[in-house]
Amino acid sequence: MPDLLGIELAHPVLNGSGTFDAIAARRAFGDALLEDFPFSAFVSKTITLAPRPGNPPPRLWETPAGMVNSIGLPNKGLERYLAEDLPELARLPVPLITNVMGSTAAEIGMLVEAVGARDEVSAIELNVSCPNVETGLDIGADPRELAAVLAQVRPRSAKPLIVKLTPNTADVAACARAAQEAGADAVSLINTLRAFAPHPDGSGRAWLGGGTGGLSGPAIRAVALAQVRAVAAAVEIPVVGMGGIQTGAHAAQFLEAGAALVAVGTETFRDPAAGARIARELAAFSAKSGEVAR
Amino acid sequence: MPDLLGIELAHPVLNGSGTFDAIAARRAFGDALLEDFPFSAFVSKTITLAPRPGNPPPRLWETPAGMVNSIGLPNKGLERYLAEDLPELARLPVPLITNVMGSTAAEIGMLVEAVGARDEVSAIELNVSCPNVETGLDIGADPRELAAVLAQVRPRSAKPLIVKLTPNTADVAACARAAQEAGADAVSLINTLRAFAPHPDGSGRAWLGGGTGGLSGPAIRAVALAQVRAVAAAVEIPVVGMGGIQTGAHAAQFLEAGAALVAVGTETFRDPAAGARIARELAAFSAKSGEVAR
Amino acid sequence: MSTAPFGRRALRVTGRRELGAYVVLQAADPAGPSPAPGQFYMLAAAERWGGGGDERPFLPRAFSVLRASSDGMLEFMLEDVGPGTERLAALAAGDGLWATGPLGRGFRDPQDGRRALLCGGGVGAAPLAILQDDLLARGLPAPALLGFRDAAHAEGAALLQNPRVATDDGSIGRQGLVTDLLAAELDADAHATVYACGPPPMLEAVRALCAARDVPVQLALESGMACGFGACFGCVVPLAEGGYARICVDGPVLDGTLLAQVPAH
Amino acid sequence: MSTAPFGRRALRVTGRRELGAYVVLQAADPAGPSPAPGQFYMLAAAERWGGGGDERPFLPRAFSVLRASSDGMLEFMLEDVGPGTERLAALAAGDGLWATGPLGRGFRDPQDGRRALLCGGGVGAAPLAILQDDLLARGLPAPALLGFRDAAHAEGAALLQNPRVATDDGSIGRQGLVTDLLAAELDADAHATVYACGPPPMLEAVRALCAARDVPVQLALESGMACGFGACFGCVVPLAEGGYARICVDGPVLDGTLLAQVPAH
Ligand SMILES: Cc1cc2nc3c(=O)[nH]c(=O)nc-3n(C[C@H](O)[C@H](O)[C@H](O)COP(=O)(O)OP(=O)(O)OC[C@H]3O[C@@H](n4cnc5c(N)ncnc54)[C@H](O)[C@@H]3O)c2cc1C
Ligand SMILES: Cc1cc2nc3c(=O)[nH]c(=O)nc-3n(C[C@H](O)[C@H](O)[C@H](O)COP(=O)(O)OP(=O)(O)OC[C@H]3O[C@@H](n4cnc5c(N)ncnc54)[C@H](O)[C@@H]3O)c2cc1C
Ligand SMILES: Cc1cc2nc3c(=O)[nH]c(=O)nc-3n(C[C@H](O)[C@H](O)[C@H](O)COP(=O)(O)O)c2cc1C
Ligand SMILES: Cc1cc2nc3c(=O)[nH]c(=O)nc-3n(C[C@H](O)[C@H](O)[C@H](O)COP(=O)(O)O)c2cc1C
Ligand code: FES
Ligand code: FES
Repeated sequence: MPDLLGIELAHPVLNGSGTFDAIAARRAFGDALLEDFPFSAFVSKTITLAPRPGNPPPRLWETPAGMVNSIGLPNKGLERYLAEDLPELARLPVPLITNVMGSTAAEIGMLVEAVGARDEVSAIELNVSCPNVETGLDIGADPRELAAVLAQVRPRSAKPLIVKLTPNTADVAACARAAQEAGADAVSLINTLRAFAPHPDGSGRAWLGGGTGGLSGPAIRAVALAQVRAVAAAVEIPVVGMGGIQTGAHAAQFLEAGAALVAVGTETFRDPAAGARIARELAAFSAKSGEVAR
Repeated sequence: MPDLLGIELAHPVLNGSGTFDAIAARRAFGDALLEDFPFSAFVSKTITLAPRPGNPPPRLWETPAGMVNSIGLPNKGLERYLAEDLPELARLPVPLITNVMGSTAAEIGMLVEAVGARDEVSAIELNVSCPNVETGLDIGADPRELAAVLAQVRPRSAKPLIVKLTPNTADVAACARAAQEAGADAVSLINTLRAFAPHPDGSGRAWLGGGTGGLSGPAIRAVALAQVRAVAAAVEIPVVGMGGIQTGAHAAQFLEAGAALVAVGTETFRDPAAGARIARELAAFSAKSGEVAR
Repeated sequence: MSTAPFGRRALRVTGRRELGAYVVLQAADPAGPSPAPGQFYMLAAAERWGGGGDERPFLPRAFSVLRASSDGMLEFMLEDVGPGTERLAALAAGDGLWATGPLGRGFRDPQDGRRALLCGGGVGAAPLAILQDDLLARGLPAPALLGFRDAAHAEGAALLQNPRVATDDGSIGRQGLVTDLLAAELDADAHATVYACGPPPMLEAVRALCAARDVPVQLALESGMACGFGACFGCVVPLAEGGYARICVDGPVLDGTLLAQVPAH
Repeated sequence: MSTAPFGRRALRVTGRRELGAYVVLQAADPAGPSPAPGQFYMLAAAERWGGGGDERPFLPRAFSVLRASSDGMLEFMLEDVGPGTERLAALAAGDGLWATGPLGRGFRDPQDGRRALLCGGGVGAAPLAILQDDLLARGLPAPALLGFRDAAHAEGAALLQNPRVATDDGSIGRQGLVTDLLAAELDADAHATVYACGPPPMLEAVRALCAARDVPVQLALESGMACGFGACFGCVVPLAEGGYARICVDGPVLDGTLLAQVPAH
């Protein structure tokens, strides 16, 4: 029975933040969703302090074996998330992980404290792929900056804190080490790779309303495996691995690379029950290869 | 008529270094190769001071819409390259660009000086995706380190110097700016993304004899377009754009993104004459969209 | 509205026929509930979904249900506009088809005694066919106005019962836009609810035209989709009141009053 | 050896037949030169090369020419071991096929009056068929020893003229390894040049066995390839003298003496 920081999980497959809306899925699929909920824990979309409408459309671009998205983190904002969504999400048959993001340590601190205070929440995932207002680079791209932010944020909640690293950096292992030293209980990766979608009219202007976007799906799996291996070799805390996972065999590759758990994002768009299928395939695969999924 | 730093070119399509061996191709295809040579200039594989056998096989891994390679820069070494290959390459109907790499500024300086001294060579491309012996990161991943190396290297030849940036960094635009300030005449990107190929036996060990490798092909095109745009917006010197180009339409996307020229790598493995096809498609495409390839 | 079974199902293609510029694909869906008019399915070929133009398709594609029979036969109307529709239009009887659905909120009945007026452009005729079936089956009149590019596309009109047709080139029916037909109809009698589906410019014209006459209109919208069930937040349209709606879960059928304008894509 | 026209050509598949566990694909290559025994082609389906297992194939695949007729018909023998061979084995007459070739250096004639002795394992029979055709056509004897897994695979033996066959399970021919047959042959008369193609362990056994007897052996090697014409440096085998050889340009046929050992992949 795998677990995450003491939280018992039915299997090692989570959803990637922002790739599954359990409330909307309930509307589309009814109670069948709850009967065979595909993930062993539910990770919320990134929640910010203030509500965000998200980016103007188009928000999607299909690429070879992948996609570029520029969704822009639409969400109700902390207050309405806590008031409206948490009670609904609490009815899910699995533990809840809330993903948060802020552009300053103060903002993030408030989010972590408010979310951590709620019993419905088992763990907090911090998305550090947020552009620093001065440099424009992701907060999580620089180990020192990341450590500084975490130093202020970590004390604001006793709940397990998972830092979702940014892959858009020269040395993701150094960032993971910095997160561990600053008190992160786990790290998750990879988030999407910075990417651009050209307009099909050939004009060269951006297709996506948000300008640039992030690449996900099988196209990035080999990059994700390299980063997960580098990180798992650099830290003692558990690693949640993701990036292009489509099958149990792929999930096994991430576990072999040193991940304790895996998450599935884009494949869920192609196969809504992918999480459950991958967990089944992984169990069969692990049994066959005589090795137990950690 | 496009040109690179004053070198007139028949069209804007070059080969990516290490993805076309003109001497071997001549053996495979005979003189037909010279009659319709697919690239407007020939970029050599990376040459190092000492000969390198390259990595043990397997060296290739096919991925969704791409491939991971761990070739390990096999080459004859500077001396034999100058003595044996240059005279043969000089018979090609196009200008010659020699790509070099070294692990110290001293080493690179010797390479640049020796290669630059040869009349057969029109320009030098410097591959800075070479791990720094201490940090293990690419020399080109840190703007300051890159500038320091170039400061010592640049004066060693009057020939045009193209710096081939590494994409495995947080801020490729900053690296490009550093290269420009240190006297680079042009920059080229993207090189392969650091990636891992798992063994098909499911054991999790590395499939590639060299351990990790680099991802190329259509899978990385959206990432390449984002980096080329960021770099072209940050520097005045010409940019050679590459990464997953398969068609004239793709090439146009890179030119629109601000590249002066493009290079084709992986697609040449699927279609040996891809360079010529892409140049034709680009001309037709540019004519149609009423815009001239820069 | 019916909710979809959770997850994608492997269907078998049972038939394929060409209808001028369109392909009608038939598939057996014994396990699925019967869809409501205006609902859609996310479809993908079970084999070799990929390796087409630009190494695509990768994601499934959304298709309105054209018709559904009580014995679980589904029909879809396809127009080949890119790698996904090209691959699906190439499927033959016996081929496997991944399907998730029925999804989304379809058409609502006309209110306060208004008559239904169906208005479609091109492949937008698809959801109007099942809507017309449904209305007629309940003894309600369901006149249809359809616009097409040319004669080849106008063959799609055969999917509905005695529609009035307009073509851009006048090769069939009246020359002009389907919105001309609609305007005439509404000028004669505005006590109607308009059900519209078609290309964005046509839908926007219909919306504006109905708004000007205070005629309720239900717009079956399209947009690029990755998932079809609210997971990706990619399929949004801007709302008049501000903010965005996901057309896969809040639509694809939206009341015209919700939009300031039908977006170009 | 013939050199290939520069670039890939669009061929048409003219025939497909199943031969036990194998598929023999025939394609018309009017523009291409006739290949020499042991040369190979890089092949890819013209449509939907991709979207198979793990979203592959992407790169072309290497195949020895099985037979070539004077009128430009090429034959290839395929064993379905993954997404690329699966896709190619599914092609039918009329389908498009991208081909680059003939590539590489094939078999060399036997020297100083030695007789040719052909030794193949599984799909490794393919290059030996065209080699046997060529030797027999020149009045040279070309006895063949072939090893297969089982009866279904042993049907591949029909591609050569009166071969002696061994199967792992003894279902056809003699039970055991083809190398047992080879050892017996060489013990009877070692004045031969061995031409071998097959899975790495079998090739290594053949190499060792010939080395021990000072019998010249030409090994048709395999390895993962991206390009097939020396561009990627991916297809190397380690040489006895140190360093590596690209089997696409220096091979695929190498003298056994060049290798300390045939690599596992
Ligand atoms: C609810 C709904 C119902 C629909 N019903 C039907 C129906 O009944 N019949 C029918 O034929 N169609 C229907 N459609 C439209 C159908 O889904 C699209 O035509 C289909 O997805 C196109 O896929 P494609 O690969 O063939 O073309 P694409 O290549 O996806 O091109 C389609 C459009 O997408 C854009 N585009 C181009 N390249 C890309 C890219 N790389 N990534 C993202 N976008 C790109 C362009 O604007 C292009 O015009 C419906 C759509 C929705 C949302
Ligand atoms: C010169 C030459 C001649 C040949 N002649 C023939 C012939 O006549 N007939 C014939 O049937 N075959 C022949 N082959 C072998 C044939 O090329 C391979 O079987 C084929 O490339 C397999 O492709 P696939 O996609 O079907 O299988 P793959 O999935 O490519 O698997 C084949 C092998 O590649 C490895 N592999 C698995 N996954 C990957 C991956 N993602 N990337 C890289 N490697 C991977 C594994 O070791 C696996 O066993 C020849 C090969 C060479 C080099
Ligand atoms: C449409 C979409 C929306 C996403 N939204 C978020 C988000 O809100 N927060 C976050 O941390 N990651 C987000 N991600 C990243 C995914 O959680 C995941 O890290 C990434 O997609 C790689 O996994 P995949 O290849 O399986 O999709 C999003 C990804 C996609 C495709
Ligand atoms: C097999 C292979 C070998 C390569 N060797 C080199 C090299 O020696 N030097 C170099 O600077 N780049 C090398 N590259 C990188 C390419 O030049 C190019 O930057 C990269 O592959 C992206 O382009 P593509 O997607 O069109 O292949 C190599 C790439 C491949 C696939
Ligand atoms: S298509 Fe994914 S949210 Fe609507
Ligand atoms: S296959 Fe590319 S060098 Fe041999």
